[in-house]
Amino acid sequence: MTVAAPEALIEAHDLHYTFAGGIPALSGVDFAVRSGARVALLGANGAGKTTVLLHLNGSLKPSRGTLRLGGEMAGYDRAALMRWRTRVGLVLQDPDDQLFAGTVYEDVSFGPLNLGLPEPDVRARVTFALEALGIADLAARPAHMLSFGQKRRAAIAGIVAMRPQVLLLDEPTAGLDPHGVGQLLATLDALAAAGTALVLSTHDVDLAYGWAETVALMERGRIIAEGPPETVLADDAVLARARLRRPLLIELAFQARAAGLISAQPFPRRAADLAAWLRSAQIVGA
Amino acid sequence: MTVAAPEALIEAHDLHYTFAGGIPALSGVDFAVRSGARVALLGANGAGKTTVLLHLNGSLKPSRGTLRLGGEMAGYDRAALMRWRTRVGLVLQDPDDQLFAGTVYEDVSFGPLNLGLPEPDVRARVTFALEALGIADLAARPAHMLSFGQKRRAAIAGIVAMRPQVLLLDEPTAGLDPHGVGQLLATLDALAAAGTALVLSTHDVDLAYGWAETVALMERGRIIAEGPPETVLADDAVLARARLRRPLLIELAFQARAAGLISAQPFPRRAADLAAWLRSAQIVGA
Amino acid sequence: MHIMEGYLPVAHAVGWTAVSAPIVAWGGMRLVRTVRAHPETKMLLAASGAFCFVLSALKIPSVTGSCSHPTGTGLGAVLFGPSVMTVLGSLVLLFQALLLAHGGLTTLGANVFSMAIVGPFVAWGVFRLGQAIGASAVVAVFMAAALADLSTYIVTSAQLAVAFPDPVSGFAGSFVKFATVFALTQVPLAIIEGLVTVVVFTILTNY
Amino acid sequence: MAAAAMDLIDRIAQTNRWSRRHPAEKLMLGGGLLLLSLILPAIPAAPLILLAAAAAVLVGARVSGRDYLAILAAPLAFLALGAVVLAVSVQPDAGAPWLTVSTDSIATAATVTLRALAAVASLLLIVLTVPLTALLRQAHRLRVPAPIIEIAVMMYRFTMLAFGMAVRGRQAQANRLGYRNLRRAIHSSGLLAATLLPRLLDRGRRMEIGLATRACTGELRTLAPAVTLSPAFLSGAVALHASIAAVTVAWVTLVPSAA
Repeated sequence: MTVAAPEALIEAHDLHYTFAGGIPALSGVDFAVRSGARVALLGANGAGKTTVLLHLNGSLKPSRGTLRLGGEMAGYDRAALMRWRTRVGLVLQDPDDQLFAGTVYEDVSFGPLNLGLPEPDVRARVTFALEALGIADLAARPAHMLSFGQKRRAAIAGIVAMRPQVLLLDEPTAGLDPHGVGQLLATLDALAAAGTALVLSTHDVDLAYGWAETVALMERGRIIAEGPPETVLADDAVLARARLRRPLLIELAFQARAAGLISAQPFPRRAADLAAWLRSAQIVGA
Repeated sequence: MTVAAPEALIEAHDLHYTFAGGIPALSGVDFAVRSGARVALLGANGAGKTTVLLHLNGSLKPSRGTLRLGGEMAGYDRAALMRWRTRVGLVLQDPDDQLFAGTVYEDVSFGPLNLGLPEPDVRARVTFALEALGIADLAARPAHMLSFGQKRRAAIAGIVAMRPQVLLLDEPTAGLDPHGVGQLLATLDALAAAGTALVLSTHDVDLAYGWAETVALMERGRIIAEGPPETVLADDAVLARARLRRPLLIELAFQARAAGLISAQPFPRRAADLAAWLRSAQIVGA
Repeated sequence: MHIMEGYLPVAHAVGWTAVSAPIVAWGGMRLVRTVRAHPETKMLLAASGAFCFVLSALKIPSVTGSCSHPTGTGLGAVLFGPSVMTVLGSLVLLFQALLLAHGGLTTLGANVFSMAIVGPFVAWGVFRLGQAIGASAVVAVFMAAALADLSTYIVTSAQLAVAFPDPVSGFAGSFVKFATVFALTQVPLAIIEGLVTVVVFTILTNY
Repeated sequence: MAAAAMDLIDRIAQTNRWSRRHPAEKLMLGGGLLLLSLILPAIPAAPLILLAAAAAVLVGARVSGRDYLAILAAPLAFLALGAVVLAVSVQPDAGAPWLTVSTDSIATAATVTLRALAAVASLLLIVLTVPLTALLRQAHRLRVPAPIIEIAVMMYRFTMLAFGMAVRGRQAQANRLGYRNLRRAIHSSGLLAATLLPRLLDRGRRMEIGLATRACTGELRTLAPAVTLSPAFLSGAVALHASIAAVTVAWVTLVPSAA
């Protein structure tokens, strides 16, 4: 009995890209986003995360390699890019690079208007996006009167209003305090529950470990490991190559083992589960 | 036998400050920086950390309250501010705000030149600062060709070249990957060893816990708790008020206790010490 | 320093608007044509306009302590050309009126004439002339920026003198009065704007 | 620096009690008063207009009196200086020019100053109650081409970013004593400005990507929240204009010296 694997929403194969000045940015990236995905693209600064995201929504064109959308070869003409961006939304790292209009409401309306929707639909989508991000009360504010966290949400709302199947977020937790990160992750969970595939880039190993279903580890324009976080982020060799460290919870598990407490697999994913995990740990020595 | 406590380098008393439009930024901040200090000013976004730092080097003038430098009342005339800024250096959060056109070398020479030093002294200071920050090889690079982490170091070098007694750093680890954070902290340790008092602002509780000797917890323009990190950051009530969470290592210690492992005080400050701590922990139950 | 809201009699306000409008419209049409052909220039123009606004609002070390400020049009004209500057300069003046309550809406025409038309064209003319006679770029830029600044204030004084001739000595006497108060105090500032512009220009062309 | 004044005005415009009203209402009210201040005789119209405009801002829009006076300070300084210039005449005879004062010149100075004061109050009514972007949205009614309006909207956004960069950059330079004397200050100002332009152009290029990811078609069309025009507010404004005009006409007819 063979069941065909569900077609990937985006499938990148052997992407190469070189910056102006000849500096290589990507050298052979293979990456797929499937429906329901929760992927963390993890890597140090300069590893190529942003460049991958810009390829996944057609903002950059690879110098070599191919991109498929729902199985079809991606096109770069105006109409193809338009369809592409309706399906794949990208939230840039700095919200100030994305917010341009006089008020949050106007800004969020920009994408839906570009889709050519009639006014009532545009308004409905703006209302939906503002509520999804919890910023309905900020609709009339100009961008420069928002706090950093609010700007971030407004920028995401601008993309969510386009109802993409895939939402790409470049370092969405950068600059947010723990409370802000918590709020953002809750919002992302809600979007994931509503069926949006999520890819976020980050250099925060603890975040990737706690949030992602799949981690893709990047280094020097390549994806050097991909898989469940508890496997990828426990592999010291690849972590060292990527100039990253173990997540603290994995560190704890290793240290616990070193201390003579043999860990019960799997490692806990959240700090709150530690107690249970420690309790179930088999005690050796002591 | 009474020994006078050493005069604080900076002593702020009852600082009040209001932004344009009547929004209160500080409402009664008491804060002192002593020689050899390693203080983390910890708080969520918008708590008032940056505003405090701007007061500590005279960039903002409090609407109420006083500042003393080495026991003397701070003045705000041109000459007094000059002396103040030679003693207290401030590194702003965004390195792009403080790197000006030209090469790294030229930029770092900006401060010493403004001090009116003779050329050989300027060159000696630039060389010293570039080496202290480990960026001597980038001297001839224009600022816009640096990576984010390199920019951060160049910006700090620009202040270090002024040889301040106190170095204030606004969110110096923001945007740095784990490797970059490690490098930066090593640099700060070297500066502290050479006698520079350090104050850094952050919303990263794990960083503050691992690095600081004293933590000052800010919330809504006030310092709501101050003391050794293992005390302040284990106090759930003040953490909740400040909208922050426990450091992961403290969380672990609490969870270990909840799991039936009674923790040996004090909590470990670094992940690497976890094994030893777990080993010394008294096992109850099991 | 611009002519304040309500300072000019109706006829003058209308008159200066009538003089400025066609020139700005000409610059605007050229700009719209460029933007239609290359939509991406919109963003660069907006960024440049913001740059000019900030330049004009930067408090440069003030000698007189007056409400004078640099115009920034000299640098703008040399970098972006005078026809673009008529539009960007007009937008800067509109923003100054609406974000700083500096200048005014009914006096916009008069202020546009002095700051967004005369200033940029003087700067551009002086710069081209300097290049033609073989002056160094530094000298040409300095003269362009300083004279653009100064000419703006001389024109402003003339506009006020036309509106309020001296009861005794007429336009000439009034011009002397206004020029003394507004333009003369601007001389050191014009020189400073020239010097700052030279620094900016040198750096921008080197890196 | 002007940044503080701009910040204050912008903040008030965005947050005053009338900020959610339809821009056309406030434009009608303020613009009408501005027009009246120019065409009606300064006595008695100017004081009435000044009073009406100040009341609208302070009582209607609930702007704080302290902020209002702080914003009014700069125009007042200009007015005072201008009044002196207008009141004094230059007497070009007897070799060196002499300064004299006449009743005529004092009357001109008084009229011009009063009228300008009324006009500035009317301008402030618009400036302090209508956010700049809401005003720009109305510009298409004046047949301003869409690309120019879009550039202006973007320019507003960039201006706010640029002021932040300039303020922080200047602070960073001051931290390193960049303004200790005039020579260093000229150098530092030049450096600051030279750094600003490439940063802004860079920002523009990144914004270009940001807009492209939202399927930008070249135009920057947006939709504002729907606000309704209040007929009551509009008719109130017109009634106010009419009564100021009526009082002025009555005054001019009844008080012989006014003519």
